[in-house]
Amino acid sequence: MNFDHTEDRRMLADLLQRYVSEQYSIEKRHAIAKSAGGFSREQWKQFAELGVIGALFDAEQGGFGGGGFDIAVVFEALGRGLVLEPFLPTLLAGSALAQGGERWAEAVAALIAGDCIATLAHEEADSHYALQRVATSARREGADYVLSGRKAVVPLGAQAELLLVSARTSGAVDDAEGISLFVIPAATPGLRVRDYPTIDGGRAAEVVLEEVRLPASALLGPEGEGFALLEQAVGRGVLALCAEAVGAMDTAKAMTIDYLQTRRQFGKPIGSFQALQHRMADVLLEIEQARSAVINAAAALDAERIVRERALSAAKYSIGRIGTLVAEESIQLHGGIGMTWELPLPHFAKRLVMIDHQLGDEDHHLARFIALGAAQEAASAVLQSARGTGVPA
Amino acid sequence: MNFDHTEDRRMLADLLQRYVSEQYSIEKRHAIAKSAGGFSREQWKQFAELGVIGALFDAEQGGFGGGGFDIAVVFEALGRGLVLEPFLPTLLAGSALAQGGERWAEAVAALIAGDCIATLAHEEADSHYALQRVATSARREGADYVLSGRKAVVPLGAQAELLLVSARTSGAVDDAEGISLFVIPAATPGLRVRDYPTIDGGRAAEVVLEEVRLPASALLGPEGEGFALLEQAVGRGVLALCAEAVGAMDTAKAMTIDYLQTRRQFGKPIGSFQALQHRMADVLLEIEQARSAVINAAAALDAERIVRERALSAAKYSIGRIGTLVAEESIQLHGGIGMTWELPLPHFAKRLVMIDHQLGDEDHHLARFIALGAAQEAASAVLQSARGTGVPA
Amino acid sequence: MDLTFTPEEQAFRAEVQRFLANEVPARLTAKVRGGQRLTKADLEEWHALLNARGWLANHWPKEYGGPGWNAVQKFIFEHDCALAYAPRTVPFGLNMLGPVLIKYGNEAQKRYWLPRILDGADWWCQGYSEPGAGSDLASVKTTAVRQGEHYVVNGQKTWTTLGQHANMMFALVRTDREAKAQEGISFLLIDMDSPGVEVRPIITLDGEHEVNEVFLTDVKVPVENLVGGENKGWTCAKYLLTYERTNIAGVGFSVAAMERLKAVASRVRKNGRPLAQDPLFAARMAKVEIDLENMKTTNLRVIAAVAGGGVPGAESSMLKIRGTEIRQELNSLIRRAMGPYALPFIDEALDEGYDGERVGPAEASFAALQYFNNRKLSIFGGSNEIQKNIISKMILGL
Amino acid sequence: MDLTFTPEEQAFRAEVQRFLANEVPARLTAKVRGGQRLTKADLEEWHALLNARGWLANHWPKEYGGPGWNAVQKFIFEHDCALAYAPRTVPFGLNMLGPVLIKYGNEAQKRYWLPRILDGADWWCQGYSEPGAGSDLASVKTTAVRQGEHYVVNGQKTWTTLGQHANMMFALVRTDREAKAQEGISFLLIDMDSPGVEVRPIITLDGEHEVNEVFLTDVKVPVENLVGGENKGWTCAKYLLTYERTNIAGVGFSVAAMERLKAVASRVRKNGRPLAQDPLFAARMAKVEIDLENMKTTNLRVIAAVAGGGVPGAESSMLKIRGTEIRQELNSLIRRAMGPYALPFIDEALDEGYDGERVGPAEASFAALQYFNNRKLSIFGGSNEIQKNIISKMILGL
Repeated sequence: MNFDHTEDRRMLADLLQRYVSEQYSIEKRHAIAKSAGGFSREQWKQFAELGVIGALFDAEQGGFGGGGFDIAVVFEALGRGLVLEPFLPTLLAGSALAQGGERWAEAVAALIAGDCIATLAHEEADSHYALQRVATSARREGADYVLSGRKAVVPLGAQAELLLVSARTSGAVDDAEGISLFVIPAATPGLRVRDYPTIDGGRAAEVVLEEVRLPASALLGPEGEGFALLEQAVGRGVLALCAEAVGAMDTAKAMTIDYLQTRRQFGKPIGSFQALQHRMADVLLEIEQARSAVINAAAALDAERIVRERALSAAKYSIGRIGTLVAEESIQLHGGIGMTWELPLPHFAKRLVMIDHQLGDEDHHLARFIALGAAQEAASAVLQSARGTGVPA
Repeated sequence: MNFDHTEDRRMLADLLQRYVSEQYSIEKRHAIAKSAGGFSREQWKQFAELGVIGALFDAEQGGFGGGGFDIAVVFEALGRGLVLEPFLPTLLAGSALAQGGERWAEAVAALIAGDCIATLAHEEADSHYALQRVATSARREGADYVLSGRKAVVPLGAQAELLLVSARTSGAVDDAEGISLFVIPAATPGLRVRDYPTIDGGRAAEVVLEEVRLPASALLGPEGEGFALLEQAVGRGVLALCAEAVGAMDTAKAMTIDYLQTRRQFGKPIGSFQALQHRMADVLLEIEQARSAVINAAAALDAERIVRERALSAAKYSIGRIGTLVAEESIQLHGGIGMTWELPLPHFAKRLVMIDHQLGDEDHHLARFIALGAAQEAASAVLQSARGTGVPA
Repeated sequence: MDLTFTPEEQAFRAEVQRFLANEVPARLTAKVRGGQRLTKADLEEWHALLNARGWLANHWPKEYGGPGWNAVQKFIFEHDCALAYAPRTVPFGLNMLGPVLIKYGNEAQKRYWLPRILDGADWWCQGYSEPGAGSDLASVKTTAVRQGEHYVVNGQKTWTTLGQHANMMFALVRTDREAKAQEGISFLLIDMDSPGVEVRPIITLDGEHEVNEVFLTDVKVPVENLVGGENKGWTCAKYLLTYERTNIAGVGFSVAAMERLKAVASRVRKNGRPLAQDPLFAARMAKVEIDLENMKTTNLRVIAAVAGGGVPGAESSMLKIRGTEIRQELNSLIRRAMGPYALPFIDEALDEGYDGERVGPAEASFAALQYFNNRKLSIFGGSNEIQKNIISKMILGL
Repeated sequence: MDLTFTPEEQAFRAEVQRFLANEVPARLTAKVRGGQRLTKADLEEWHALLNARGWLANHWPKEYGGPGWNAVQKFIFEHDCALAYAPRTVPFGLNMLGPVLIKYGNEAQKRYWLPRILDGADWWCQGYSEPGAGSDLASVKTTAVRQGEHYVVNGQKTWTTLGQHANMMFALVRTDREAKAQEGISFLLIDMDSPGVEVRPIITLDGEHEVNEVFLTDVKVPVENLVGGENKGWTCAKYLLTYERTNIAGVGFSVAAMERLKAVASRVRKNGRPLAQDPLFAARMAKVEIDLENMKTTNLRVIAAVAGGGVPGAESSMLKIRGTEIRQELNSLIRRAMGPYALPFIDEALDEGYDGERVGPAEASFAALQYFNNRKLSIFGGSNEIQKNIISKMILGL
């Protein structure tokens, strides 16, 4: 057992943390959020040069990382500064593309170099986080595919040059089988995008596909077998969001402790009031549990499917619950001032709460953890009975 | 709207509260609990003479009360002193008997006079609170019924002279239809009873029915239609338990406040520590919510079925949650001393937690509240669409 | 004990509901329902409507223009207004200054200011909080020095809700710097158009401008604008704070939000079924519904006790705490029900007449916003922590 | 970062598991599994078994008879013992007095007492708490006055766990009445067979006799039984309290309880299906399972930090709080799973050899009992409130 990061990873984490804290002030973040695209291409290019994008991909894919703990340390550092640049969509789309074989190597290289923005357009209005629910259809017409449907709240859907879109080539709307993934350049006819800001300072879009005609080469992976690829990519995204949340929690925690120490009321620092102390102690304790949840998820990223997905759902559930707690308690412990735009704190709080609305919330992942557990038990019961060993009562 | 009790009811409540506080000390209670039968016949007779049993039945049934608020004030007063005498079994069995018509009037009169103990033997090992789950069977043989099965954790099952037993005359094990109620004297051949103490100081029994042969006259109400009677009787029992819990909470609260005021640590009363103050404030607030839940349930006792049962389930859920909270917090706020037998407090705590294990726990009643709500909405949707008025979106 | 309304109470309720159904412009209820911003004109329109009916100052005695309602009537009115998505009234003149003037104002003050609250001639704002004071109201630093027939006021007020619309402010000022804490404070009425008054917006975390800072520099206030006597302002302040508010639990708002939540959860789908049928979400909904059902009765019990001559003390703190917790939980659940659609934030959609493309369910435009905005409920108006201090003080006596 | 065990750690674990599978009498594990009472003889048997293997004092350095395990090994051992339903060890001699003697005892004391802890010659109990002191340990009132070669001890100790079995007690006594609080305290070893020692049982809320009061009246204690010097006892006391305990989170017990809970919930049925499939119960189970999975790693992180030279401070308070909360929640859920069968309380069923009729599921005989008994977890050993004070002190620096 070993809880230390490798030397390389620690250096990357330190570098990125220092960079974010020195170069990515909250004022800069506000300015970037208000800019036309909602993120800075220039900034993105700098992150690429620092090697931060490459850290999300392994050597075979043209990066120099790509492990669970690489994703974790990068996103934790980004979370500390509420970085707006498209790390999440790049990870989501890039992870899938990188699994697609040689044909997509160039596209992945462009992502890593910061020259191209890609995103994943998967969720739909009625899916409410259910990964296998895809109503968007892709029908074969000769050598082409024709896609129709609507994708909801696609991160940077209007800014991305490449959209990775899930569509159904067969099966019922809720089947895991029959989902295919397509790579669509933003300029493709029939693609309509409605861009809007998000409440946590980001950008997303509704993406409408009106008879979008694509060559067969747009298909990523085998037809109808996109779900596994999707699940793996989304799993990496889940880990990333969880780690980002822990970074944001750490910042919110530091700000709140600082406030409790310096703010005086009734003649004393408010941090001397025992009721507030005990609540802060709870917050600290929960953040450590959240940190452990991320470690568990990162460690399980290469494990067999059920173990991996259970750890991911456990983490996202933990982060959803604890992130909301940290957001609400740190605003409350700040009092009125915690409600003001001017303070950095509430922007961390908003991001923490909104992370629960990305890639599945607390309830979704708790239910999923239960379902995966039942599947696991059923499987091990079969195994045990085959081996002739019973579970002791 | 009026939140005052009638003069009669207030007098009864005052009388009983005074009686319990003066005549039913914790020492006396321990002695009664340790006695052979687990309650005092003499004491029971005194309660009868005070009119407390009669207050649970209406004039037509030979009592002089019987309303929701009568049950509530009586049981709240009993809860303040953890009274062990068989009010709950009497209410459960008596309510059903009293609905059975003239034929059972004499039995009900004997209950009210304190001359006879009756109980309800309904739950079974696998029912886990589900009211309609009855595996015990009653088959017709000529003019007789022959009952076979097992009943679980029957309050005072070994002490009662009359057992009201639910058994299935038709239908599947989970059907509400096909349940019949039988009145069985304790001495009936084939009835085997295993008596034991309960952790909160009471007594209960496993009741085994081995080919118990009964005349048709033992049937209470029409064959196969016992569920409605059962539900109504259990509903009254639920209200009673909820009110008892509020009484016990009030006592636990008073003891804990007293302890916080008098116990000193680090040179100050521990009630001056803000973290404990805030937790006590939460407890107080929850107890007021519990009290309101009981009022809501008492007020709904004569309402139409769904409204009534929803209010009852809402109350039992509230009491389950809050009773456990009050029990755990009052022990914790007392510290080590709260763990000792010698103190009255933990006995209130034990009773509060165990009330959640009688007639359906927190989870059971929350699920039931949801299911009843869905049924209510479905019904009102039908009604609304029949009237041509839609619910606004 | 009887939880149902008497025939008189039912008749009253029917009258209120008729008024709400027939006389409130659909334009206004649509804005409230849609979570859109209410303008100053909207709020003035609503005040005028209520005033025409004699229902505006429903807490005031009849002789000053109140309708003479009892506690139950006030509860019914506020409850049904919320359910009908009527706008809120602006409380600063009606519920705060009004009662203080009625109790502590002199005849001239009552005669001049009270009618102007009713007819909307004045828009009042509150000058209580100061930067760095928070819940410690008695630490007033703004000074008022008497110079002839005027006080000269210097200092800074903050969290001044809707101060951008106000032409008048009631303020706590320090008139005796030697006196300790609560002594030496006076209650002054300040004309916001006086030279030296500057209002600066505070933008809240949701990007909205609802509260303000007010800077007071050598502001001259006529001595006749002093209420309750020099250095006696703390009496007015306390009265204002503890002034019985039937609506402190916000039960009406919660009942409306609960209805909204149920409607949303039946409409939004997860795994092909309404979200209301998802076991975890259903449990969350049922828990808050039960808590609210209990709170309705707790609230009514407190009202009944007050009507019967009791004084709400710690009880009103309980109502404040649990009432705001319930409202916040309901906001949370509506936000949760949006799924990914909690994210979009389309500012223009919050203004009247927006005809752009809607994104997500109808509530998506405001669900997250209201959730964040209503974090204030447990902070403002005496934070829930302060309320717990009050409860323990009154019960533990420590 | 790597959460898996190294090959060496795996080999060690296999060795531990072999020992547990082959050498622990089934009689003992059956009692632990069945929630039955362990007698003094049972506990002595278990100690002797471990001692024979050299694993009894697993926190002690090798030179004093410890096995020389690192933190991970100790964790593995305690974890797998719990999972195997092995009995607990009695901590007073092993985990409390032992480390104090090793650090502060003189050579003669170490040579005499340490082997007697290992071979079971002495059964130690703790003389820390006093009536009315609770978590305020420094307010020791028991006095020890030097008279020639003895101290004469007078006073009262309480919460003395398993004191009824003990022949020796280590106690905090006040040797200087003039000195303030923590000064003037000494650490004494008292022979329980001395005249003037009286042990009276405290019966706990579950009717069990586990703790005691100990009355000390003119008890003569030889001066060589003083550890760490006169008036230096607080140093020993603090060391004992903060002594690194890998097992403060009780993760092993929780893992065993979680397995137990899953087994129960698959066996007990509600509405004809296993309770584990009831959505509300499943959610409760999953929540605590996830919390426990996180706690496992939090615990290991703290252990790793200590092994790497760090000092557990506020972290061990976090482990105590959340660890006990998780254990209590698991106890709650096993109790809940019993349904009405949580009520029966058949005292005889808790003794070895009971062959009466069982009532309800196998766990019914102890589920409620353990739930109530384990309310102590958040009270004893420094209440969770005291732990929160420590966390806030160390983090907020206030």
